[in-house]
Amino acid sequence: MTVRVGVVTFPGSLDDRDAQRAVRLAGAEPVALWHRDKDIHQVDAVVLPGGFSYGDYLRCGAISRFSPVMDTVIAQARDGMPVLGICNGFQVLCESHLLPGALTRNDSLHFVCRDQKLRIENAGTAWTSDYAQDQEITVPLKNGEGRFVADEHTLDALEAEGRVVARYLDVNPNGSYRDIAGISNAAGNVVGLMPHPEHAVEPLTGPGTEGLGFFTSILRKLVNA
Amino acid sequence: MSQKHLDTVSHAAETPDAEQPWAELGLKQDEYQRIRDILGRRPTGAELAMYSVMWSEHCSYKSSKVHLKQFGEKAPASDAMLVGIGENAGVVDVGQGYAVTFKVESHNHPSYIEPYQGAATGIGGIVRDILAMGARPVAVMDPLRFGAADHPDTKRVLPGVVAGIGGYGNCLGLPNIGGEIVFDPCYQGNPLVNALCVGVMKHEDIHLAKASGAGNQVILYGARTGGDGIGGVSVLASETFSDSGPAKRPAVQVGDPFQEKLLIECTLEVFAEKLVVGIQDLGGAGLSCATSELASAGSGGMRVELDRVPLRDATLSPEEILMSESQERMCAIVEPGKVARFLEICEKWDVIATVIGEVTDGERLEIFWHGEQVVDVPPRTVAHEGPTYQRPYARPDWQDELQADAPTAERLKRPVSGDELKAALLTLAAHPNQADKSWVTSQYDRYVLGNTVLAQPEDSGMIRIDEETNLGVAIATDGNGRYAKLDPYTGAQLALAEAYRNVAATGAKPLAVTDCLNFGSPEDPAVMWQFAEACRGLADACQVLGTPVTGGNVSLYNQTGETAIHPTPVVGVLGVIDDVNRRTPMAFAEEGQLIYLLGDTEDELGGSAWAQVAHDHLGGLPPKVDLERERLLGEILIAASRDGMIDAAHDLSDGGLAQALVESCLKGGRGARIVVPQGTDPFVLLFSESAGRAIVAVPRSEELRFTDMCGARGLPAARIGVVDGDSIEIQGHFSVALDELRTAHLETFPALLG
Amino acid sequence: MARVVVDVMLKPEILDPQGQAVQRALPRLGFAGISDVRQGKRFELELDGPADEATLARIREAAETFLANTVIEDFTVRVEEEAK
Amino acid sequence: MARVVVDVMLKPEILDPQGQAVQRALPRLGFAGISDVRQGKRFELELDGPADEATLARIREAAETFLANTVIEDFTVRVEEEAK
Ligand SMILES: Nc1ncnc2c1ncn2[C@@H]1O[C@H](COP(=O)(O)OP(=O)(O)O)[C@@H](O)[C@H]1O
Ligand SMILES: [Mg+2]
Repeated sequence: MTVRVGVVTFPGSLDDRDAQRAVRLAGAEPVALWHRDKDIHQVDAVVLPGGFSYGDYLRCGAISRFSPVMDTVIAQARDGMPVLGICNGFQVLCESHLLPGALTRNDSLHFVCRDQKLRIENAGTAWTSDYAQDQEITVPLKNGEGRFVADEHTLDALEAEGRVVARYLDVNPNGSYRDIAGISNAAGNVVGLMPHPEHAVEPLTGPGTEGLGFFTSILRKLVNA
Repeated sequence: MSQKHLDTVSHAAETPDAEQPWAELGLKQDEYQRIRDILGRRPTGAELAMYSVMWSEHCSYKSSKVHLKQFGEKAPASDAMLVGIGENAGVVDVGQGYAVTFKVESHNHPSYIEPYQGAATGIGGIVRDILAMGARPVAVMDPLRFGAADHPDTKRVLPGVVAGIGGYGNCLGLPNIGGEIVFDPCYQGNPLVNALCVGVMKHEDIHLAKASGAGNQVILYGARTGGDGIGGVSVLASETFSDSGPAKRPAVQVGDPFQEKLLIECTLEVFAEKLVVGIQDLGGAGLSCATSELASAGSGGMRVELDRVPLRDATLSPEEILMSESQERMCAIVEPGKVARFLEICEKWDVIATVIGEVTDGERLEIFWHGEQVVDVPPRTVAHEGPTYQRPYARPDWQDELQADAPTAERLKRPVSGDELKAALLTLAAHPNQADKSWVTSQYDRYVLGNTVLAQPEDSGMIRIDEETNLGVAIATDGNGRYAKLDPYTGAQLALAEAYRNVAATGAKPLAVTDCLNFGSPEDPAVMWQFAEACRGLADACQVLGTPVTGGNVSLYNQTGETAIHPTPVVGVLGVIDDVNRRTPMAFAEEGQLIYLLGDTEDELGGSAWAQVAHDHLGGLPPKVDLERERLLGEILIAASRDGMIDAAHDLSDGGLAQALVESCLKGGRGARIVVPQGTDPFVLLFSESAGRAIVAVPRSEELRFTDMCGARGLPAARIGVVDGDSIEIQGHFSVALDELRTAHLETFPALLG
Repeated sequence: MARVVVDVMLKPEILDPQGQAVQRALPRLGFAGISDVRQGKRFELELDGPADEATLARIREAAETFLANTVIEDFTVRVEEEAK
Repeated sequence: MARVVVDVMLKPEILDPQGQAVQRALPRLGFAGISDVRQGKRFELELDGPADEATLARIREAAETFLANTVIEDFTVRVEEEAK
């Protein structure tokens, strides 16, 4: 069976082609999805890619969240379809309330692009099962508004329920509360991640290939399902 | 203003003596007279607006044209050149059916007034130029010059410029793969913000800016037109700042990178469906430029209904609409049968598109405002036949004195002891010009698009353009205003030589050149001489290296009062590499590899970084240029990369061998043990800036093959050491730990800028 | 043809790095005596019609669902004086 | 312990891409009747002392030189009602 993974293009999406490439390198079939279409063509999973959808105007992800495609994505995510939001995609997921918290301006007030070390703290989600628990990986990070914030109660709950999927190691690049780089919903099918695993899938163009695991994880999950 | 009496063509004919603000618009008396002669009457207000912006220095190249001609006349024959100077950007054949277009432009004056928006719109403008050729933009670079690093105004200008370049480029999704950051007090009131963009297309996708085919429709698409930047780029970049700032202060333009991203995607889709006959971006001089250039380059005339232009501000007059430099707009010529599809694609991308006119079989550019004619001109006289000046130039009287002031050992005290040499190396590595630039470059996305093979800090940026075959291109930009001040002819050649060497060092074969010529006021004969010399030097050198100039940009009037910046030709070289897997990085990564110094080192410290850092000295002659040697060095570096003989290479330039070792060692996290060859002065070895040199790391298994090749080709290659340990050790003189070096090198920018 | 202003500020418990950066810079620029700075957003909405209660209710809803992210932000809606 | 508010808005002739993006989105979300949206910044300054004329003059200067970029932005300074 070929696994079909949809990658949504919003106006201003930038890493959509890169996410498609990562899906392809992982062995799945990337399917381009368009923000104006409610139809997501029976894909098995969806990636919301990085970029500056709607220029990041108002707030990152705030305008995209209301696009027709998101109506379908939100509904199916609630029914268990795996969804990965990377960077801008993570912001869309928070604005959609599929994930708690919000992503705000980096504490440095600068955009930051760097190779970032992470620890995978939950290898049980749909998107991380190919990693070992607590595996350390390096993938690029690039954002201007990547500081994850939530109230104390939410943060405690995320930690208690094992929903912190990845944490920054060595350097907290944006001031995220509790060094949080990525989280999941309670069911583990929806994951939001600030760093960019799709830019660490080829040794030639990234810091390594340690990001590929996100895309192979979903493949394995869907094939085994 | 629109309520005012409309100055129509017939009204102009009836009122020959009406007063007109030609001087305020920057025209000279004789230029105004010439417009009257061309038209056989006084121009209308709208015509005057068009001529004044199009005949400005920025748009007409009236002072520089006579010198730029050489780039065409002396151009080396090159099979690679598909489109040359005169179009929005040159196009180069890189094989496998691919073509690459690239160009560097300046946005100096706007970036001084409003650093963020000035720099941001600089990126926006050059990206549209590349797009207008039919190419998908794939990367940007940003050669920058600022005043003294510790000057308070630098703390205003630099962070704003960097945030603007990042803000716009990141939001467009274009990786930033290189650039330059140089500080010198001469740029205090005139920072240089040059921006380069490179784009990729298939040969058959090349588009040109011309309007032909009577009946074809003129479509304006992109942002609405507003009152911002009226005459901004053109007028602003065509005058000198007085001490109190610019005399005219036109509204600043604000960029909308999101709109530009939509414009890119929409334009590429329109190209893919072959819906476009001709296309032009709107940059300096806005609609005046786009309509007159399209009509001038095409076969017929053009008729435009100006009142159809979508406005952001309903009160704009026809003159203002013609002069507005609102960003993120393009103008396309489309056959009538394809208009509907064109508009559909624009709608898909939420891009406003409006038919504003059509190509006629006449010979005039005619513009109407609510049915009344406000412009009736021969388009060539606006776009391509503006005034040209043979400005007087003369070698300045201080040039001899400057060149006589050579940095000899008698004149400038040189470090001798091991401790002195070590201190000199550390000071140099920590000086803002040589220090680590990641405070700046970490604000730029270098990963987006997933094809970045090399990015800063490397000798050149490298982009993969075909995922199947691994075909790639490399680009480097270089320029050294200090060298050019000492000798503009040689300085321009050194800029080319350095960029050429940087491209070759990464394993790519240099093919073509773009240049941005940043100078002071052309009305000063000394500056004009610098300009003439630099053009002559660059054109001559391109001939020898076989790399034609494909396009570029001139920025004049970079001066405050009587004081001009150092003449600063910035040269970009584009190279091709068949397999990006074969690229050569600059990091020393493998313990035990042998370090070879290629080329000859002489006592050449005129204009050097050492003279600047240690003695704040600028005098003497710049290093000599030997272009045949550059070419040979390049061939060796490319062959060694292709055949796997070297694992690292780094060109030697400012700061000489010392700085090159610092960079290669820190990048790879490995030390080096260096033996100063018998009879060599360690100071000269470390700090001379002789051109035509590089260091390479050779695996021991390849040593014989590599030295045989150098020997057979006659390139001096000296084994000077080995990659080893965690310090740089100059045996018998000093040793400096990488940690100490790293601290010195990395902490400068954070300390200056927070 | 009224103008309605929506002010959006980060909730007090959310760190405001922009406001802090301003606050830190002010004394360096010679402006003392400012104990706290918060930076937020101001939206000016020009209405086609009057700012009646029904319209304001709809604008409050737009602010709640769209102009502000109430996970981290508070907002206020007010009609701006014409005189201004 | 007064609070002073500085509102900073882009000058009318300057393009406001953020405001435009909001304006375009509002009808899609079902909020009609809004003819123009401009987005600016709001700074809330908490003073150590009272908002007397001398203090306000200094704040106006800070706004002029620092909080606003007067090349492209206008600003207003006002003391916020305690009641609010
Ligand atoms: N220094 C230069 N070297 C080579 N070509 C140049 C130089 N300056 C300008 N040109 C060429 O002159 C032409 C007109 O330049 P310009 O008006 O800046 O183009 P555009 O309006 O597309 O930016 C272009 O083809 C440009 O490449
Ligand atoms: Mg152009």
